[in-house]
Amino acid sequence: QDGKDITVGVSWSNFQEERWKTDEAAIKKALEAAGAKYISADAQSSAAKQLTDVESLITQGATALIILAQDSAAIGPAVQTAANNGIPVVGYDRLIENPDAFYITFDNKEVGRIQAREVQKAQPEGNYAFIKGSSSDPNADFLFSGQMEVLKDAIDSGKIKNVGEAYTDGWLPANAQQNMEQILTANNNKVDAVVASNDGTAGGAIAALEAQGLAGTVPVSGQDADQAALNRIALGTQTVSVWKDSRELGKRAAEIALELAAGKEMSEVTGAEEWDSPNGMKLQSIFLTPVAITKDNLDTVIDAGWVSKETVCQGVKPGSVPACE
Amino acid sequence: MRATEIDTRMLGMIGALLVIWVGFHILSGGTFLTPRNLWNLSVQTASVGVMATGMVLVIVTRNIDLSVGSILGVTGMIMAVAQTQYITPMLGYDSGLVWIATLAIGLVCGLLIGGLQGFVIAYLGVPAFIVTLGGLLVWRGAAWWVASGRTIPLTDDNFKLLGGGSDGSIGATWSWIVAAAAIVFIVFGALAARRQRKRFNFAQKPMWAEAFTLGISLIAVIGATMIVNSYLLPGPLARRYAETNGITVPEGGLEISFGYAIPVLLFIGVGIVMTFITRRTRFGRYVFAIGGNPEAAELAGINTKRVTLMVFALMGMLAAVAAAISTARLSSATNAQGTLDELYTIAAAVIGGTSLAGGAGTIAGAMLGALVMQSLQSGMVLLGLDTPLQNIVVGAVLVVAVWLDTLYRRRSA
Amino acid sequence: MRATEIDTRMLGMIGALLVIWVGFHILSGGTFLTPRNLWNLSVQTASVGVMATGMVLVIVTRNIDLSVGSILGVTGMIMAVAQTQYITPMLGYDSGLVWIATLAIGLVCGLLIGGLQGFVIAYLGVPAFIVTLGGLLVWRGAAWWVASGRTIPLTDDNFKLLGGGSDGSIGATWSWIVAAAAIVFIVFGALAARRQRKRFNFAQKPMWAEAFTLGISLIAVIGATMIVNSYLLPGPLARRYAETNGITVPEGGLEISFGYAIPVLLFIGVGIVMTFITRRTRFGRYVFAIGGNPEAAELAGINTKRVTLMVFALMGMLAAVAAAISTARLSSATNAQGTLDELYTIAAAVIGGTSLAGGAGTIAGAMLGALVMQSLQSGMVLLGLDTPLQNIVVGAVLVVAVWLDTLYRRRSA
Amino acid sequence: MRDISIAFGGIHAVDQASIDLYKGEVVALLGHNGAGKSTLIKILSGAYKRDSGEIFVRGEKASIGNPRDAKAYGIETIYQTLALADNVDAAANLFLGREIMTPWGTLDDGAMEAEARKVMGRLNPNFRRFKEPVKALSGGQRQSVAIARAILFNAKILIMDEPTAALGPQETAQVADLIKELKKEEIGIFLISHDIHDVFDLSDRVVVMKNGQVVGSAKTEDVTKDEVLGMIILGKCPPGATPGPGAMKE
Amino acid sequence: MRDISIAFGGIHAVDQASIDLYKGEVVALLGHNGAGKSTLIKILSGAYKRDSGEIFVRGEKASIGNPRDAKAYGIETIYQTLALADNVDAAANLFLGREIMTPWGTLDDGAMEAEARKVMGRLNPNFRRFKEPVKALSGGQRQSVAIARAILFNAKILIMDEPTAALGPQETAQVADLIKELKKEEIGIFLISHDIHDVFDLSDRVVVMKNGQVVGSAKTEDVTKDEVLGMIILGKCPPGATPGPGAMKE
Ligand SMILES: Nc1ncnc2c1ncn2[C@@H]1O[C@H](COP(=O)(O)OP(=O)(O)OP(=O)(O)O)[C@@H](O)[C@H]1O
Ligand SMILES: Nc1ncnc2c1ncn2[C@@H]1O[C@H](COP(=O)(O)OP(=O)(O)OP(=O)(O)O)[C@@H](O)[C@H]1O
Ligand SMILES: O[C@@H]1[C@@H](O)[C@H](O)OC[C@H]1O
Ligand SMILES: [Mg+2]
Ligand SMILES: [Mg+2]
Repeated sequence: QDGKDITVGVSWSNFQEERWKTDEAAIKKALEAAGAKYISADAQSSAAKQLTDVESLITQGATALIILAQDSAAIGPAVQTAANNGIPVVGYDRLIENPDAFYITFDNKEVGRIQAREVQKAQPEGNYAFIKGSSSDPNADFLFSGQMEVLKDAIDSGKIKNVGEAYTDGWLPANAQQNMEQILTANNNKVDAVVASNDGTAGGAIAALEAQGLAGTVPVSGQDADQAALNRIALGTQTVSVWKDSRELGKRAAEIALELAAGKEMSEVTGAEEWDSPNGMKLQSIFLTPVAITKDNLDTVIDAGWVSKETVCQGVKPGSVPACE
Repeated sequence: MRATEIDTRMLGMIGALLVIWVGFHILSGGTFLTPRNLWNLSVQTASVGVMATGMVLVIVTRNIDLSVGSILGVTGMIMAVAQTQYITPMLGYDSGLVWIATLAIGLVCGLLIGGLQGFVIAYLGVPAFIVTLGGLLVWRGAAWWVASGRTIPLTDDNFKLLGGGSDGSIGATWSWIVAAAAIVFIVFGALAARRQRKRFNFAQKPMWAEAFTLGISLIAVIGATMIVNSYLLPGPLARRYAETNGITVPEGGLEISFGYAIPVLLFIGVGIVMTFITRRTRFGRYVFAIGGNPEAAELAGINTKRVTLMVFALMGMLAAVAAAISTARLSSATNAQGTLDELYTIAAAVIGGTSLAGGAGTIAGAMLGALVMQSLQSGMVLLGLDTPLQNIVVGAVLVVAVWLDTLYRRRSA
Repeated sequence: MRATEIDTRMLGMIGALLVIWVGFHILSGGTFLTPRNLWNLSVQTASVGVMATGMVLVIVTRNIDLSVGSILGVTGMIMAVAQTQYITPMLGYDSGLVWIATLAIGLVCGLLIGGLQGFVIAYLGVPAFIVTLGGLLVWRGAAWWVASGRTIPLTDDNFKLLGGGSDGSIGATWSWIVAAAAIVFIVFGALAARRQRKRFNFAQKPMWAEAFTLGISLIAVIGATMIVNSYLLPGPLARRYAETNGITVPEGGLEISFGYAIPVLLFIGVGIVMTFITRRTRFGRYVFAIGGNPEAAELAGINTKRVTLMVFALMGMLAAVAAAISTARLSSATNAQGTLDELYTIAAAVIGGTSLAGGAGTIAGAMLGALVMQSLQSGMVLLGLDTPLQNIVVGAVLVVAVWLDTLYRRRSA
Repeated sequence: MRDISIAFGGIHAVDQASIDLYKGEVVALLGHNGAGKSTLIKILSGAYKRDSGEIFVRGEKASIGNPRDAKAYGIETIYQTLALADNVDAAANLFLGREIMTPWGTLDDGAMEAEARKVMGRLNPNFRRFKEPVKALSGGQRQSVAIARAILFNAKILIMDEPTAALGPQETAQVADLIKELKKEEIGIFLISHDIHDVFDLSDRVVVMKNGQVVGSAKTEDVTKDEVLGMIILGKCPPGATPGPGAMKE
Repeated sequence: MRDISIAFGGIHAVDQASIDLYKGEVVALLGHNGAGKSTLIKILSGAYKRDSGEIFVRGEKASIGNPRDAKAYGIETIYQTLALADNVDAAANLFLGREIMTPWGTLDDGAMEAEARKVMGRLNPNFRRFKEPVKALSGGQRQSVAIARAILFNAKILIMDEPTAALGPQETAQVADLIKELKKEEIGIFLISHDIHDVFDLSDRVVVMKNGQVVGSAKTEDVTKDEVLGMIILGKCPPGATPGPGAMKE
C-alpha cells in the first residue's frame, strides 16, 4: 500500500479511559505501516472543542478524518466542514448519523446486553444496583438500554428488583464509589448484584463493596478490559469485563481511512455493509463483536497479547484461576 | 510614546499574543498564520469572548460568576427546544422571524437567570461565589432537564448563520463595507475627542501622535479585512455556490472569499457596546466606583445593590448571546455545552488585565485575553502533541505570557 | 450567651448543617442519621476537608488555588507508581516502612509543586488565579503522564488503611482512648486559658459559661464516639474477622464496632494542627495580617512574599495528604482523580465563612463547610433522584444554607 | 436630632444624644478620640442605622435609612475616612452619583473635568493631578477632593468630619473662608474638629461629647477655650453651657 | 539623605532632596499638600524605591530596599495612612512583625495584650477596645495605635507623618510629651506636621519642601512662624535659612 501523500487526522473525544491509548497506538501502527502521516487532537469531553479540533486538523492538511464523537448529534457541523473540503470521515466507536461518514464500532448496546447477561448468569434474581455512565455521554444511555433489554423480563416478573441507579458524573471512579456507598446504605447492604457500565466505575463500586465485606460475593460488571479490572476478575471481585479489542477497531478504522483517502467510494470499502440507523439513515458500516471476559476465559486476553499474565495474576492464589496456572 | 496615550497594558498583551502566534507558526511548520486558521480562530473566540466582556464588570465589582458556562448551557438548550418545538411550528419553516424570536427568548431567559442570581447576591447578601457555584449546578441540571439530556438539532437556517460556518460569513464586498464604516467611525471619534478638548481648553494631543494612533488603527482594520477576504471557499463549496448562483466556473477555479464571520461581527459589536457602557454611561462609572471602594460608592449615594443586580443580569444576557453563537455553531444544543467555559471566561478577563481585587479592567483587554486563551488551545492542536503534554504546555505558556505582561507593565509604569 | 464566647458563625453553620441532616433523614425514610451513614459521611468528607483547611489560608491572603484537584491527582499517581514500582520491590512486600516511604514521597512532591506555584505568585507577581489555573492544566497533564493514563492499583495494605474501609478503622476500645485523650486535651486547654488570663489580670469568663462550653464539647466528643462505635461490622466481615482472630461466634451474632476511621482521625489531626498554626504561630498571624492589609503587612516588616510562598507550599502538601486518603480509599490511583475537587474545596472554605475578600476565615468553619458540601452530595444519592435533579437541589440548598447562615450572623452581630 | 443611640456589639458608641442645628449656623462637635462624634454624624448622613432616636429636618420627622435618603434631604457629608473611590480620578469622584450628562445621555467627562478644575483651583491652587486615580494623591490632596465633592452640590446641611486634619496652612485657610461663605448662603454646618483655635474662629455653638454622651452645648461666645477643654477632657460643664446627659455629676 | 529623587510616571514627586538628621534632634518637615513630604520619608522607610540619590545612616551608606531593611537600621515609621492590618486587634497590630513568643515558640497573646494596655494607657487613657479589630476603631483611636506601634520598639530614628492629625487635644498633648521624652533618649525624629504651633514647640530644625524640592532649612529659633509660612506658600527663603534647590529665585 502506498499512503505517502495521505495524512489521517484523528479527533478523540477524550483520553480519560485507559482504552483510548490502545486505540491510538493501533491506528498509528496501521498508518505507519502504510507510510501515511498521523495527526490528532483531543476534545477533552467537549463537543464544542471537538469542532474546533476538526477545523484545526483540516488546517493541518488532513486528507481523511477519524472521529470519535463526543456527542453524536452535535458532531454534524464538523462532518459538514470535512465534506465541504472533500475530506472523507470515519465515525469511530460512537455513532455519527450522517451519510457522509463511515461507521465502525463495537455495538455499544450489545456491550450493555453482555454486561447484564453475565451478571444475571451469576445472580439470576434479587436486588440489582445500576452504576451508570456519565449523564453527559450518550453511550451511557446506550449501555443502560442494552442492560435493561436483557433484564426487562426478570424485572417485570419481580425476580429482579432495581434498588438503585445513579449516573456517574464524568465516569469518575470516586463518584461511583460514593454512589455505591449510598445505595448500600439505603438498602442496608441488601444488594445482590451490581451492573456497572465500565471498568473505572466498577472499580469504585467494588471499593465500596469491599468496605462492607461484600466484594467477591456480589457480581459486578464492567467493560474495556482495563488492566486493573482484569486483575480484579482473576481475584474474583469483578465478574465480567466486556472486551472491545480496540487494537482491531483501531487497525480497521485506519485501513478504511486510507482506502477512502485514496479515493474509494464508501460502499467499495472492504467489508462494508449498509446499515439502517435509528433515525432511518442508510450508513455504510462495519461492526465488530465485543467479547465477554470472565474468570474462565482470561487466557483470551493474555494470549492475544493485550495484557501480561503477571499483571492479570498479581496476588492471585494459586489454583483459583486456570489462566494463572 | 507617552503622548500617543496608547494603553501600555494593551501593548504588552498584543506583544504577548504576537509572540505566541509567531511561536506557533514556526513550530507548526507554517500553518498557524494562514488566513484559514486566523479566520477559524476568530470564530472560535467569539463565544467565550462575548462572555468575557461581561465578566470584566462582574470582577470589577469584586464579584465572580462561576455559572456562565451553565447559563450558556441552559439558554442554548431553551433556545433549541423553543425553536424546534414551538417557534418553527408556529411561524412556519421558512419564516425569517424564527431566528429573532429564538434569540429574544434566549436573551430574556439569560437576563432573568442572571438577574435572579444578582438579586440573591445584592439583596440577600449571599457571596457571589456561593450563589454562582449553586447556579453552576442548578442551571447545568436544568439544561439536562429541558430536553432530558438529549442533543437537540436546530431547525432554522437563519439562526445557524449566527454560528459562522460556510454560509455564516458576509463575503468580500460586505467585509469592505464594514471596514469602511469602521474607519469612518474611528476618524470621527478622534475628531470628536479633539473638539471636546478644545471646548474646555484642555491641552491637545500633538498632531504626530494623533496621526500615529490613527494610522495604526486603520492599518489594523484594513489588514484584518484583507486576511478574512483572502480565505477562500474550498473547492466543493465554491462549486456548489457556483451552481446555486448559476455562475460558470472559470479556468483557474472559483475564488470566493469568506469575509468576516457573523459571530465575529457580533463579538466585535458586543465589545463596542460594552466599551461604551463602561466608559460613557453612569452605570459603567458606578461599576468601577463600586469596585474601587464599595463603602464610598454607597456613601456617595449610589444604589450599589441595584448596580450589582444589573451587572449580573447583563452577564446572564451575554451568556445567552454566547449560547446563541455556540449553539448555532454546533447546529445543535447539547446538555454539556459550555462546561468549563466559566474558567476560560474568567481567565480571559484576568489575562486581559482585570484585577480580581476589583476596580480595574478593560473590555478590550478581556477580548484580547479570550483571543490569547483560544490561540493557546487551538494552536496546541496544530502542534499535534499528546493531550497531557498539551495541557502542560498550555498551562505553562499561560503563566509565562501573563508573567511577561506583568513585567512589561511594571517596567513601563 | 455572649459570655460563653462561642463563635456565632459556627453556631449558624452547625444549625444549617443540622437542618440539612434532619431534612435528608426524613426524606430518605430514616437512613440518613444512622451510624453507618454518618460514618460513611465522615470518611467521604476527609479528603476535601483536609484541603479546605489549607484553602482557608490561601483565600485569607487574598489568593485562590484552582490547582488542588490536579495536585491531588498527580501526587496520588506519583505515590501509587512509586509504591508499586520502586518502594515495594525495594523494601519487600510486607515491610512496614512502605507506607511511610510512599507518604513521604507524596508529601515532598506536594510541597515542591505548591512551593513552585507559590514562588511564581509571590516573587514573579503573576496573579494566583492564572498560576493555579495553569497548574490545573499542568498537573492534570502530569498525572496522566506519570502512568500514561493507566489506573494503578496499590500494593501495600498498610497504606490502604489511610483510606478507611473495614480495616482502616480503630475499633471500639481505641476509639474510647482517643475520646479520652480529646477530653483531657479540652479540659487542659480551658484551664490553661484561665491561668493565662489570671497571669495578666484580665477579666475571667464567668464560671457557668465556662462549664457550659466545656459541657457542650464533651458531649460532642462522647456522642461522636458512641455513634462510630455503634456502627458494627456487617455479617461477612465480622465472620472473617472472627475467623482470622480465632473467636467463636456467639448466638446473637458477633458485635464488632468500626470505631473512628483512620482518614477521619487524620482529618481531625490536620484540623488541629492547622488551627494551631493559624492561631498560635507567627506564620498564622502574618497570614491574617497580609489578608487584612497587604501593604500594611509589608510596611510592618513582614516578608509577605515568603509567607505567600509558604502558604501555597502548605496547600500543596495538604493536597498530597488528601491524595493519600483518596488513593488509599479507592485502593488505586486513577488519572481523573481529584477532578473538580478545587471547586468543592473552595466552596467548603467559603461556606465555612472564609471571605473571598481576604483577611477572615477559620479552619473549623472550613471543616464544617466540607461536611455540609458532602452531606448535600451524598444525601442526594440516598434520595435516589436523577443526577441532574440532584444537581439542581444541591445548588439550591447550598445557596439557601449560606443565606440562612448570613442572616443569622447579621442578626446576632 | 433627638435621643439618638447606637451600639456596636455591647459598646454604646452613641448614647441618647440630641443636637440642634439652625440655618446658617456652624455647630462644632468636639470630644476626645472615640467619643462618638463620627458615629453620630454617620447616623445623620445615613451611613449607619440608628438603634433608637429620631431625626427632624426643617421641623419634620425625617426617615433616613441610607445615604441616598440623606442626600434627598440636602445633607452632604465629608467623612473622616474621606470615602473616595480610589481607582477613578478626581473629577469622577467629585461628581460620583450626580454626573453631568451630555444631551445624548452619556457622561460628559469634559464638562466634569472643567468644573472640577474650577472648584479645586479655589481650594488647593497647587493641585494639578486631574487624570490620576485618587489613590495616587497625597493625604491633603485627597482631603481637598473630598471637601470639593461635598460643596459642589447645593447642600442645605453640610457635615464636615475633621475636614482640615491633613491640610496645609494655606489650604486650611481656604477651607475656613469657604465655611464663612457657605454660612452666608444660609447653609447649616456641623463641624467636627480637634483644633480649638479653628473652632472658636468659625463656630456659633459648640457641642461636646464624651463616651457617646453629650456633655453639654454652649454659644461659642459664652465659653472660653479652657472651659471647652475641661468639657472635652473631664466632662465638666461650665456655667455658660447647657448640660447634657453626659455631664459630670458634681 | 542626599539628592533623593523619585518620579511617578512623569511627575517628579521628590526632586533632588537632601536632608540631615542628628541624634536627639527633631526635624520638622513642612510643605503644602502634595509637596512630596510623605513620599520622601517613604523612601527613607523603604516603602518606595528611590530613582536616584543615597541614604546615609550613622555616616555609612545604607542600602534600603524594603521596609525590613529600614527596620534593621532602627528606622521606625508612623505612616500618614496609618498602615494597620484592619482585621486584627490592637495588640496584634502593635506587635506585628515582632511578636512576643512563649518559651515554646508560640504567640504569647496574653503578654502582648498586657503590654499593649500599658502603652495605650499612656497615649490614650480612654482606650478600652483591645479585643476589637482595628477597623472598628475611631479615627483617633487608630492613630493612637499606629503611634504606639512605632514607639514600642527601640528605634534610632523615628518618622512621624502627621501623627496628631486625628487626635483630640488631650491625646495631642500626650504625643508632644512623648516626643520630648524620646528626644532625651537620643532618638532622631522626623516630624511631618501642618500645625505650625506644634512644630515651633517641638522641633529643633525645620525643612520646607515645595513641589518636590527642598526650599530651605533653618534652626527653628532662627526663623519666625510667618517666615516659615512664606517658605511653605511662596517658596521664599528668609535670611535665617539655608536655601535649597527649590528656593524662589529673586
Ligand atoms: N463599625 C464599628 N464597629 C464597632 N465599633 C465601632 C464602629 N465604629 C465606631 N466604633 C466605636 O465607637 C466609638 C465611637 O467612635 P467614633 O468614630 O464615633 O469616635 P469619634 O468621636 O469620631 O473619634 P475620633 O475623634 O477619634 O474620630 C469608638 O469607641 C469606636 O471604637
Ligand atoms: N503612588 C503614587 N503614584 C503616583 N503619584 C503619587 C503617588 N504617591 C504620591 N504621588 C504624588 O506625589 C506628590 C507628592 O505626594 P506626597 O504624598 O509626598 O505629598 P505630601 O507632601 O505628603 O502631602 P500631604 O501634606 O497632602 O500629605 C503628589 O502630587 C502626589 O499626587
Ligand atoms: O468504553 C467506554 C466508552 O464506550 C464510553 O463512551 O466511555 C467510557 C468508556 O469506558
Ligand atoms: Mg471620628
Ligand atoms: Mg503626606
